[in-house]
Amino acid sequence: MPPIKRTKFKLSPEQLLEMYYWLKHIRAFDERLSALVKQGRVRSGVYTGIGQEAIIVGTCYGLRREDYICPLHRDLGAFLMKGVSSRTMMAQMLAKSAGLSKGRDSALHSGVPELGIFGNTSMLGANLPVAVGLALSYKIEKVDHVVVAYFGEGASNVGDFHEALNMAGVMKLPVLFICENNQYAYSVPLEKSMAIDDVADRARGYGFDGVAINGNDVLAVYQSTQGALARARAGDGPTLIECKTYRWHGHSEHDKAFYRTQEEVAMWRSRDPITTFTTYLTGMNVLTDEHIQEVDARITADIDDAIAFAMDAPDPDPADAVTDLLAT
Amino acid sequence: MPPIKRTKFKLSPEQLLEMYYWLKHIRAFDERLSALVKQGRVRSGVYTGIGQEAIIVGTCYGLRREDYICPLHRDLGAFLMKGVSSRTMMAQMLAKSAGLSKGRDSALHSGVPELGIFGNTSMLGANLPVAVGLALSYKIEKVDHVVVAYFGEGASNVGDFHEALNMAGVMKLPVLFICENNQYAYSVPLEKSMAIDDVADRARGYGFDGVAINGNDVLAVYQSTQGALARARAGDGPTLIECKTYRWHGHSEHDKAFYRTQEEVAMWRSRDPITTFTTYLTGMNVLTDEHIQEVDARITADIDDAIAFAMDAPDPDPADAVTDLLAT
Amino acid sequence: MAKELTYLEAIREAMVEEMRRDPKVFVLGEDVGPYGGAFGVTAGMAEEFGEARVIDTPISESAIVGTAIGASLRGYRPIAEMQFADFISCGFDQIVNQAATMRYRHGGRVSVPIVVRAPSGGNVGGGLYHSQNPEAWFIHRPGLKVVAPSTAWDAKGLLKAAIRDDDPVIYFEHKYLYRRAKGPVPDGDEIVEIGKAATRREGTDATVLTYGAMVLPALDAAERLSAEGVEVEVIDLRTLMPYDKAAIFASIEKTSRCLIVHEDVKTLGLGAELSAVIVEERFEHLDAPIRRVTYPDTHCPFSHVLEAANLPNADRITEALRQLAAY
Amino acid sequence: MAKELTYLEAIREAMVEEMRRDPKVFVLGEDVGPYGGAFGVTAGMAEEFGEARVIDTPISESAIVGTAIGASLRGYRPIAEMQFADFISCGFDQIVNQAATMRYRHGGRVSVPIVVRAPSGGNVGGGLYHSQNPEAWFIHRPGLKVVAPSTAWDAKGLLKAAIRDDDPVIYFEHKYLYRRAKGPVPDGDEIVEIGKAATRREGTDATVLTYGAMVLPALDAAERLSAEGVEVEVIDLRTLMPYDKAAIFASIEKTSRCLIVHEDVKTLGLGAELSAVIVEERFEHLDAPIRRVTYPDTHCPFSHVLEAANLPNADRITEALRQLAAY
Ligand SMILES: Cc1ncc(C[n+]2csc(CCOP(=O)(O)OP(=O)(O)O)c2C)c(N)n1
Ligand SMILES: Cc1ncc(C[n+]2csc(CCOP(=O)(O)OP(=O)(O)O)c2C)c(N)n1
Ligand SMILES: [Mg+2]
Ligand SMILES: [Mg+2]
Repeated sequence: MPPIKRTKFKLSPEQLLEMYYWLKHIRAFDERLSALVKQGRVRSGVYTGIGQEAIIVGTCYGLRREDYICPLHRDLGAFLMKGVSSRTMMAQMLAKSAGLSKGRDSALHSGVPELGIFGNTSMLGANLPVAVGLALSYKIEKVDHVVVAYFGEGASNVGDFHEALNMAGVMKLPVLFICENNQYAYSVPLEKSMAIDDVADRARGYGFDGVAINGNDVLAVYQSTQGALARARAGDGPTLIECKTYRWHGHSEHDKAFYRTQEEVAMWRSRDPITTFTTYLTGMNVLTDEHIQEVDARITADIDDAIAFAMDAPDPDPADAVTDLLAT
Repeated sequence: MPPIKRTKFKLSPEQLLEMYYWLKHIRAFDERLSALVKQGRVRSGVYTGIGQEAIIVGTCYGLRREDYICPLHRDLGAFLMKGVSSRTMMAQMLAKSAGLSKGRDSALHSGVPELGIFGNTSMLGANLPVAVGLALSYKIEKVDHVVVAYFGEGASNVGDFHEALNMAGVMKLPVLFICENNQYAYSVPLEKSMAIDDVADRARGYGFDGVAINGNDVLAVYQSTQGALARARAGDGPTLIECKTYRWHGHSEHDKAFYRTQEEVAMWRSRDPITTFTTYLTGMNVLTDEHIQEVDARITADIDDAIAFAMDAPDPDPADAVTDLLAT
Repeated sequence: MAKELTYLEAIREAMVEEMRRDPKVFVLGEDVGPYGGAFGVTAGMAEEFGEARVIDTPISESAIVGTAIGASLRGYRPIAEMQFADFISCGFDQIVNQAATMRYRHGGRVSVPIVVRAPSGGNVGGGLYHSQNPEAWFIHRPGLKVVAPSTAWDAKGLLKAAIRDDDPVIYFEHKYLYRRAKGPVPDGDEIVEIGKAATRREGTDATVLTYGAMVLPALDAAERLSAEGVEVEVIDLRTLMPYDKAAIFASIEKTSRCLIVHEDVKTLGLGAELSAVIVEERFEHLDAPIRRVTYPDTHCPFSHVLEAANLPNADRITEALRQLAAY
Repeated sequence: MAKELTYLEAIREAMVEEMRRDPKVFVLGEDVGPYGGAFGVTAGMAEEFGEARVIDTPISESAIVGTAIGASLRGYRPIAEMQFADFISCGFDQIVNQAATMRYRHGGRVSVPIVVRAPSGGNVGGGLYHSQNPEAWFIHRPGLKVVAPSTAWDAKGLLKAAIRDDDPVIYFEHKYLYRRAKGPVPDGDEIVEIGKAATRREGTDATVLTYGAMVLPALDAAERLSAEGVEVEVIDLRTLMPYDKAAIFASIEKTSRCLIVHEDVKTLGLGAELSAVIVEERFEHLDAPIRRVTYPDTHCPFSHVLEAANLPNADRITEALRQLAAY
């Protein structure tokens, strides 16, 4: 991977601390969810993004409200950063009527148009054609908002990926394709699902740039994203950014992930995006121990509140099992 | 395009003349079909490959019977070269019961397993996953037969293209993907359907080689194909060969193709693969005027016979409208 | 005020009028731009509205539908054309999982006001992949609306209604009717309401439920029966989902006899549902079994001889009606 | 000789036995290799047969099905696994257009002996995309066979039959039954013939036609009715296409009353066809309207409360049977 100039898009200490906050918040949210699963409080499959937070924070930080995101199953943090409250997200995960889908789904299959969030179906890759349509709407309106669409390296083998990226390329649309390459698609390692090392290489087939970067380095992700956003806003079309990373947990919380070696997991845990960033910020004297404690307390309080809220929230009204199918 | 060594795989004068024969035969077949359409004798859409013959001849020449081909809508010539008689093909085009599909279709939607021919559906790109499965069977059997699958540059934007090429790449299967890039998908020019110049560039995303060659040069096509076949037979996996060409007629015989300029058509007609090859063979003293006349006469007789046969052949038995749906 | 248009022209006129009225309406699909579409349905539209609103796409049915969905989330009303209805199977997932579930999974907060235009049907020598009638798949999937006009009037009015509808609508336009169905079309802003059938012929002795290209042979057959003293009511469903239960039941209550005719294959074609629902809710009114005249359970062959063997036609409908009346 | 297996184990045993017997049989799909599949159905198989015969694929449903088809053209009998039946919509075109039409368009000269295994059904907290029952789409499409076992015995026997069948078979295995349905399974080479229903309970007063996970609540309801003096015959269809017309008609002739129960949605679920065909051909035998207890026409919500509101169950079947008996 070529070195990324980490300072092209300047960040103030306050901004760096905000990014730090989000890394921690997202991690904590996923960890608490994971604990709830273990306690038998969540009935559904939960797909955490623990270990991959730098991608969400680096790509979402500084997005406009009007910039649309199209997250996938591990990207709960993107919903939070785009402005959905912890309460709402927790209610969604517990299938309460206060969730985004009124309890109709517990996964991230629901969105918030006013916040620029599209919630995909389960079908991997199926969010990408929709991202293209969203980006087309911006192009039609000649506004400089951008769509940021996520996909796993496994999903990059689905036909929809190809059709969508090609369409975006030929129409030169303002859309960023963010690959979260965490090395595995469920149990299947990268080398069993494609004969290349870098998903980024696929961009060339669609006529735009693809870059592979360290997805555990939040500043590298941020810098690449900002560059690509600037190009997209200027009418220069899409970029594919492949973020190399690793998911710490199993595919879902129920997956023991025996298909990975202890060594591999240990290696990647040693590259924890949060530890790295913490050390960096501390070394830069941007982050202090008090601040860390303050942030931790704030996050704990927020998530405690969200869990209490969601636990107490009423189940959906059975009548809503059949409503909202059609407008008329 | 890099120059292709045109002599790596040696061809005897007899072989060159055979290739010449096939170029002429395929052209003549399509032209006669086209005339039949104008006379109102063919009820269906006819998609000729006139102008693109060098691709079929260069790729099919020298294939084994066991090598499987997966042709598309313009590739009637590939059926002929693989051993289907002109009579059968003409009966197929006229929807007679003596055709491959017993009159159930007039297009190339039927195949001949014993000759290694797969007939696709109409769905563009849908032949490519099937080609992968055929190639997988050869790999399982550890035999060195190869599958040769065709697609237009337009079809390379379909999801199936992507899924199939990726699968072939990761499984390292003995399959050649032959792109007939004739610059248009129906009325849509290349630049409106993809943001790249060379479909060959897409191969890189699947971990194998892609080359773009002059598809109107039968020897260039042959040399590239032979190289790729040898690699595939040796277990080195797939190759994508993009053959740049042009279709002289409209998309179907009913299409006036006003979306192209007279200049463009004239330019490409001046690169007629048959004229070029004829001049070359004449200059090499391989081809004589008598031979040309002899070949023309032979082809005319063969196609006359095929047309007479197909015209006289009985229509399908109405009872066959519902048979052959299931084995049991 | 009405003028005469072909079914095909009526479709175009609906799109043109809606695009003039509402800047949020646009068209996308293969060859729909300067070429004007494989059948000429969008002819002239790229000239009037520009290629930014009449968009030629790559061959990518799934992305065509998905792109339409994405734009619709921002208030656009895209019309996605499948070159042939047969190719809708390549964009299937986006329709049945993405579009059909959007409102439900968003708790009613989000609409997908797209139209997928799908030229369907046989009797045009299309063979297996240019003749299909894939409406049943979409009728079966909750969250979609499905329409299938049989006249120029309805082709225009239903398309306008579909474009303005806030739900995803699959619009099946029958290729056989493109230039063969010609008739009056309202000027201006009249729509044909989604969900309302039309009684094409009144009768008291039996009801035919049908739609699309089968309306004409059904009417033919009804005329023949009339000569034999049997008055057949012919109902053109127009909307297949939600179908017009009230109109169907009212007719059954009057005639007590029902024949269903469609070009789609028999097994789990719409006729199955109509029959089942009538039996469920109007059993006591039935004096005879509900029968179906449909395509047999097979594919659509190219050869004229074979296709004619499979297609329902006035003779077969007449015969079935005679049996029904005599029951 | 019979032993006890779960439904899931029975599926695995069928595959293992067929793979031992016939080198042409292999399995492909996502995570089916060393991991043993999302549900553990293929656990241990990669060890026994090697990864060349239990193949982990990329996430590419269309290419998974297409690859199976291609290999089948050369005499292989591939079993393609969809991780969830819901994702079959992503491989839809290859099934309905490539596989289903192959024999027909080749004039009967070519077979596609593939099996597509699709874990379907709800009541497992799967939500909209892990609970679907997509069988109707394939029943509707000519050229396919569709089976849906309800017991371990049938799970094994039908899968063996499907693997040996020369036509493409879509095999719906119900996720709710994976570990909950446990029962005897024949040793060795016994198959369950495709196209044959099983009478799970004899009765004279009414017939229930059902399949899959609905067989158990139907039997429950029948027991309750028995206590009330009404004897209900419960027919487990097992094969959905071609469904066992003879068995269905024989039962209707005996009971004159019919209820259809399925987990799939109502509109154009298989029940529609069964009802229509009974009315068409056995109208005179019916003493009451055929009714359907099904999923309502909507999606499958995740919340337990909501899913329970939608799922057919023994209470609802009982209630419907009471009404039917009292009619
Ligand atoms: C079309 C489709 N096929 C299969 C699945 C089942 N599935 C869910 S997640 C997953 C693995 C995804 O891998 P990747 O895209 O790399 O994302 P990751 O989970 O690693 O973040 C699979 C196979 C699905 N959701 N959609
Ligand atoms: C999936 C699908 N979509 C649309 C079509 C309609 N169609 C038939 S041929 C064609 C153009 C094909 O272009 P290309 O792949 O470049 O092949 P060419 O005809 O130029 O040889 C189109 C759009 C189709 N057959 N299949
Ligand atoms: Mg991954
Ligand atoms: Mg082309």
